[in-house]
Amino acid sequence: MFDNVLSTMIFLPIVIGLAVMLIPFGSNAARRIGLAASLLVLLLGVRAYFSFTGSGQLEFAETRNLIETLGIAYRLGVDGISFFVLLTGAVLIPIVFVVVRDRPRAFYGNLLITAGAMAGAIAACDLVLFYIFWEIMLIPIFFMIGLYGGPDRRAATIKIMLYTVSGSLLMLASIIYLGAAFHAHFGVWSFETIALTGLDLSGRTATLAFFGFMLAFAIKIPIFPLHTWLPDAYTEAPAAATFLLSAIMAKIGIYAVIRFIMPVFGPELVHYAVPLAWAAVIGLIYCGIAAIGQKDMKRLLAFSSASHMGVLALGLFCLNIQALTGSIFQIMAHATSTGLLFLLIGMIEDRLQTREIADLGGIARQAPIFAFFFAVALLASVGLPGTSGFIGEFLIILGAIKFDTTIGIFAATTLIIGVCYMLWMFQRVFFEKGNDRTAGFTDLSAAETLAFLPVIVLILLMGVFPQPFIARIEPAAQNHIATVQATGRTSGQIALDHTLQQH
Amino acid sequence: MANTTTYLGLIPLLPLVGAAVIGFLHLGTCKGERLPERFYGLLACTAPILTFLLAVKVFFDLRGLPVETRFLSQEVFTWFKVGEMDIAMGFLADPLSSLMLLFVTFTGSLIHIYSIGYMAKDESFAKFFAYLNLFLGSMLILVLGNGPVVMFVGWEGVGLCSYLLISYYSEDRSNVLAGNKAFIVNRIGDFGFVLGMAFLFWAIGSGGFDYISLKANAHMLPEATVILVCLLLFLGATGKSAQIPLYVWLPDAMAGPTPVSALIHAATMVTAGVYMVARFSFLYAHVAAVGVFIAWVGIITALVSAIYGMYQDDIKKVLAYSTVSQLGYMFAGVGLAAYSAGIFHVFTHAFFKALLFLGAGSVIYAMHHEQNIWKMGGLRSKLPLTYKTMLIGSLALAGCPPFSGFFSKDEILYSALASGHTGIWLVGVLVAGMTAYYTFRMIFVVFHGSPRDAHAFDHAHEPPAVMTVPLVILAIGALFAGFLNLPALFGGSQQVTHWLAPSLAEHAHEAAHSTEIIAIAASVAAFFVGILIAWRKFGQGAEEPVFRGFASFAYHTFRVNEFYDVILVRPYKAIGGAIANFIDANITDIPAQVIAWFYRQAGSLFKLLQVGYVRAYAIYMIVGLSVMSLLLAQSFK
Amino acid sequence: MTSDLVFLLPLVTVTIGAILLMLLSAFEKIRIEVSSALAMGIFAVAFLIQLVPVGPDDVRPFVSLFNGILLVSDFTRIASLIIIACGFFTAMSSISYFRQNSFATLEFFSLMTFAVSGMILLTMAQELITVFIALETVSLSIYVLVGCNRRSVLSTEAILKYLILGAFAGAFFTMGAALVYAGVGSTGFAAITDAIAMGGLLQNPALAGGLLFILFALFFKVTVFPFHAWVVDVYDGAPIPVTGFMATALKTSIFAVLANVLLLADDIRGTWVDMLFYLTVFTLFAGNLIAIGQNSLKRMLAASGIVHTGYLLIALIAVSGDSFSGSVILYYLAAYAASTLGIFASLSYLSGNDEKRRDFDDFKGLAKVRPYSAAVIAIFLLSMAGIPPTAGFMGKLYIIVTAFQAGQTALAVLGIVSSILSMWYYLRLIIAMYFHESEDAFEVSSSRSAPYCAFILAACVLAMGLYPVAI
Amino acid sequence: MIHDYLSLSILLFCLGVLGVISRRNVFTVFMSIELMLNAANLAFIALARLHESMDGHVLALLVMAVAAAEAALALAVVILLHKHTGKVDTNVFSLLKG
Repeated sequence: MFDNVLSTMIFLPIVIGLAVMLIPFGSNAARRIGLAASLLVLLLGVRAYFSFTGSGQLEFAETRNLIETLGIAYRLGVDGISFFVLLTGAVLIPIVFVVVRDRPRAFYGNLLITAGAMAGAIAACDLVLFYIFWEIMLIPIFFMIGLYGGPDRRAATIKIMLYTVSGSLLMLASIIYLGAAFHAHFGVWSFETIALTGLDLSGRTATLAFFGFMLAFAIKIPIFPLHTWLPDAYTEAPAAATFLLSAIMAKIGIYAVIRFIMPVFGPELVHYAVPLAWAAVIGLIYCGIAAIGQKDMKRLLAFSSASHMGVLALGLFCLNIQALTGSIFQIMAHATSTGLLFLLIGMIEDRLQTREIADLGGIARQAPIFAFFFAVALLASVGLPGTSGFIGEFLIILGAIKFDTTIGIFAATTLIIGVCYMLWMFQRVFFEKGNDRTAGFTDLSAAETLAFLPVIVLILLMGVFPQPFIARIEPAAQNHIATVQATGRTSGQIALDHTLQQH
Repeated sequence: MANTTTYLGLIPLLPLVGAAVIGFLHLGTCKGERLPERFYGLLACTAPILTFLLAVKVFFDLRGLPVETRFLSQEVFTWFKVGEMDIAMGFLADPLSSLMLLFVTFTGSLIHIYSIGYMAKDESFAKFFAYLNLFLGSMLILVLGNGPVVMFVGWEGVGLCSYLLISYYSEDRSNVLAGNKAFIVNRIGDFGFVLGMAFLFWAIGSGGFDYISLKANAHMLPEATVILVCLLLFLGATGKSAQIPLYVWLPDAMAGPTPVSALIHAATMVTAGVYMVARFSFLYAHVAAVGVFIAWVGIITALVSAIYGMYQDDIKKVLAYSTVSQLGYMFAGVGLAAYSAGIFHVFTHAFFKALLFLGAGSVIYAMHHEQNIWKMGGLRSKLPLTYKTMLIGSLALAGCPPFSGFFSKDEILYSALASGHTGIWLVGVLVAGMTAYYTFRMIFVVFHGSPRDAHAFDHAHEPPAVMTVPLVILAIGALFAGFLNLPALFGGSQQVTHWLAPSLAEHAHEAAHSTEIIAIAASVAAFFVGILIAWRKFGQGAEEPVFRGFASFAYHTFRVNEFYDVILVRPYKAIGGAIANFIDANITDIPAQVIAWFYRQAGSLFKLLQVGYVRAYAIYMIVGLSVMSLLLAQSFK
Repeated sequence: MTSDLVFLLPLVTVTIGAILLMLLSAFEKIRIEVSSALAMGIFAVAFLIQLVPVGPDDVRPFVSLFNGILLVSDFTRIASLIIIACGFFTAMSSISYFRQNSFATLEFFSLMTFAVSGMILLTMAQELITVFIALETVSLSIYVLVGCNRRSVLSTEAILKYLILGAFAGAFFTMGAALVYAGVGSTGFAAITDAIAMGGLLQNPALAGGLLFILFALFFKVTVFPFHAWVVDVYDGAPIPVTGFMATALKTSIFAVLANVLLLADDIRGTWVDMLFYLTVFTLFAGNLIAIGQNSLKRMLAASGIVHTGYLLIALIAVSGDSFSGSVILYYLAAYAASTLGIFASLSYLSGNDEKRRDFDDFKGLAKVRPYSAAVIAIFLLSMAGIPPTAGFMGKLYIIVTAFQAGQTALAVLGIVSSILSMWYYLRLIIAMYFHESEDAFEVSSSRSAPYCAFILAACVLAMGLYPVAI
Repeated sequence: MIHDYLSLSILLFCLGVLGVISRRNVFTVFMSIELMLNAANLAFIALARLHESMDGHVLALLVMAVAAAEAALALAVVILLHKHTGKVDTNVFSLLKG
């Protein structure tokens, strides 16, 4: 089992998820099976953590040919960046199965399949394989929104599907273009990520291919003005799906930019970094301001999440080590804090049947532990020092200042914008006087407290002792920066030779 | 290295652990039987007292070191290290921070003790102390941090605690709003702080981003960068230390429990801005113009808030504006490069302002949470001890020789005069008179005359010893703290200034004794004029005045809050609402909607072409074939 | 000689079976179920025989007898396999269909078998008049199948339209053959290749014009824009199993012919590559634009069939004579056939008595009542939309790869764009099935054959998507 | 000589095409299609003469056979149409559209 740890982490949830959907378990049994499966994945992840050397090379690699004529292979492997994104997912997903109760079994099945597909997208080292997982992870989300979502769920599903599929199909075109370019240069087909970095691309088609990738990731992240699917989808989706969307899927977008665009499209990225950074900054301000106008907690958080994703995206485009490390660190930090917030809001909705801020109040008095957890996640999301949110945000702002002073100054407004709506929401929901509705709010049970506690600890731990994480991220980030800045596209040469030898 | 220690990190750690333990116990027991208050009280006071002892140890350890290398440091662990950025979680104790350390832990301990009495029977007694401990921990990180980033941790931490404690009585919306305001306004300042740090880092941070390295490398900075960094950092200071234009949160912060006002919003946290400017004196000293700007901002803040203070009717508001006003003095001092004078005022202010707030707390406690001074009166007989201690505090605040406030304030005014900034000095003297006026207006209305609310007066009684003992101790401090920095004129040797000298880049303003005598005489005269007017108007009891014209305008603090509301808050919310409800769905989404619309329209067009007549289909085919044939014919040419 | 016989045996089996079925039905000795079982048996046997591999070289069976008008290769073999499988699954699903639609005649299966035999012949034909005969065999059978519900005016209208336009196109084909004969002096493919090799296509206007007419007729059959207009109406009027059969088997056989014709000489493709480019683009977009406005499922599927034709045209343009590209077409055809047949099989039983459930709205809430049926339909739709891990994705991937390889970047990108547009209407059905409450009890016939058929095909779709090594 | 035959053939073919696209009566339409097929047959016969081979004759015969089968089906359809509506106008049959 451990020999193919990545495959197991991917396919165990998928297979169990399918089984849960097909075999008529009871709802509770399905939930427990899901919990067991996700815990098993977490266990494998932790086990892998201890054998992970952080050498900068791909570890736990697996290779199996799928279509030899096209060089498409089942290739998995993780390096410092992807491994931590993978672990973030593994840590967070079990919580969902503790917290989200009394849903049909198909719900838990969908959750598991998404979890597996996300792991696949993170671990894939072959572009076609990546694309396959990238699409598969959307399908269960689509069904979860449509089946278990809010009143306007149908419009939301259409919007999220059309937006993301448009992006990803254009990415497919770009992927195949890369494969064809490789074939044109070297006479063999390959979609292996590392091999493709050896390509010497130039000209208009390369730019188009770059935008093909960028569009897909920008929609998923999302970067302004491609975010318009997000508020509806996040709001209408059930809490668990919103959690997956915000905590993991959006992060895969960020991760994918680092993994696929930086090594292959360095010159294009350098060339378009300024407009892209501006888009990210505008998004961060725009969505942040929009959040204050929301009446629905979840929608507010959706805009907040979009705003924060602007910060993360900005970190990518600044193209310096501080900002990039900040972005990667923030992938984990934001996943934990925002994911937690969405889950907690989901619990409020489950217990009180409302998300309207105006209908709520005084929850802190009813449920101090709940409020404490919420507050910690909230403070992390506004980037308070001592929580995980600060390190990433600070590094990104720092990097942005170096990249472009004006952009950096605008980016720093996130410090102010974030607290405005968050405090406003916290005040209305947790403080002030309660009403008849909130009087019945019960605090977290022991099991729920236990489920959330590790994440709370993680948030604080990452704020106080970030160096163990950063030490593993930084070399990989440094490599990427070096690749981009060299723009000679030479770093992939060794891997390329390796691939050519295989053929 | 002789300067490294292993116990420095303990100082902030102890209160933080205390906060965690109390918080954990509180959350663990909030559903069932609570633990007794006495237990929490003892637990909460342990950490501050221990830190005070450690602070004393730090002081004596420092004294044992030679002046040139008079600092202690400890790098606990590497916090984060990215590229050329290497930030250690490290602490630095030098004369400046040790002075801060002493009075922060001292007043902090006293206020913890006082709170046991004040907060008795509060339903979240433990939560309060958890916050208080957390605050102390953050404040100590702020003071001891060995570089700006570590300082920023404390800086934001104290902001958080301030928010939590202002919103402490969270059922009342206005309290929470006051908390929000404090946090958000502070964040505006932090925006400046972060940017200042970023610019500073990219200029010289690669050589190490702690104070010692920065100080060593500061000479490499171009002047434009220094000015930029200094202004941005000062923006941070105006937020934290409630200076124009960001002072608006501090009066509202009085919504918190009174010990909080004493600890956070008078004695410690709000002085962080002054401390920070002093900490960065190696930068500020290079740009005198920025310093003068800061001094003017400070002195105008002092003036404006003194005007507000003269018309307030809430006892805590009077003290709050006096705090803003005194902070203005401090900035005037540090702005004019009289860093030690500014810091000395911070030091003395901590005693007398904490004393005044705790005294006010006793009054409020005795009056069953009545804060309007026009409902009080004649309390002198009911609360003799409180009266005496508050009188001492007021004299110190008003600058009556030989109380502590006199020496420290006088030193600032003297620096202004000596450095040739006569304008600042004149305003300062004016404010000194006004301070005496509003302080004694409060004293006279509250303690003298006859009771205005007989019922409340009858039930008023002196609070328990746990509250009065700290008052007495602070009163002693307020009385004698000034002598620590007795100027040569009075036969002293300016011990504090000398103590601080290694930490600060101070220009001594040397001037003749005559100048000093003029300054002192003016201050004393201002004091007496102020107190005389107050006595004339309020000494024998007075009725609540009705404000008209300028007085009303000043009572409403020049309507600055309303102004900010109209030009900032409302537009911001309106834009937010517009984006959320209209722009995002109808404007930003336009490209997608246009594509969708176009697609549907084209779809209906093609639907129209499917007419259903078989002849039409045959015609399509023939047309298509004709085009194909034409294309073929083309290729023959 | 024996091996030649083996290659022709599937054709012979199916033809003999067709005649047998016709005789049996003429005497009305058997029931519908038996008739369909017989047809399935015939197809199964033919399929198994067809599995015998051809070997590396192409074979012209009985050269002396047929004068080389037939050619068997791996390409024709796999095309025939797809066609026979289509016949098999159509026969299987029509049992359920006829339980709910009482116009079944015994000739139905006989005619279908005849159509399949004509299609097999089409794939192998290397001579224009043979193509014509095979084409007419197929067409005549299908005309009757389309109109076999004689009580329905819609069905009759469908056969009228199809017949008029089909015969019209057929006349062009004949005239095209005549022109080729004029230019070359023979109608054999080999002669055409030789003629082009001698002086190029443009040196021989009669040949060029003739081929143009022939392409026109074939384009009509596979619904290339602007010859596509009939398909929506005819599919709509035809019985559901017939629609499925037409959409898959017929398209497969015609594309086999098209590939054969276009591969005769590089010059043919070279001359018309621009024209083909525009036809492809218009076909892709016209299909999507017609599909978006439809409310009826059958009409939507017909229109989406136009889009798939567009994809196959991309592959045809990119065909460069090597075997790889031929397999791309076949893989796509197989993937498309599996999903389309699957969805029509599902509709065969879900549409209820007299095809009363026709529109998107009629299928609202299907997932709540019949979760498994809805799930397989969703799989088919995702496959048609080209979402992994289905066969449709791999098919599209191959086609786009081929297009890039052939330097047809624009076509590849436009194909992708069209794929995005097609999500619109595929999603609409999924949303109707899953995200609405059911208003219908979805009572269906007791026959299980169509549901089984749908499940088998769904399994095929997933298997082809997950193990695309078959190529 | 051959040109005349071929011209006639093409003329007939075009007449057929015009008939299909201009006439509404189903009979006329089918007759026009027969005309097109026969135009092709004429071309085959003439070309057989030109190439001096029998292929063209064979082809024409095959086409005639197919045309006959098609005509038979067409007549059946016409009868069916008439049964449904009593009309043989193609425009009547446009229920399937859009």
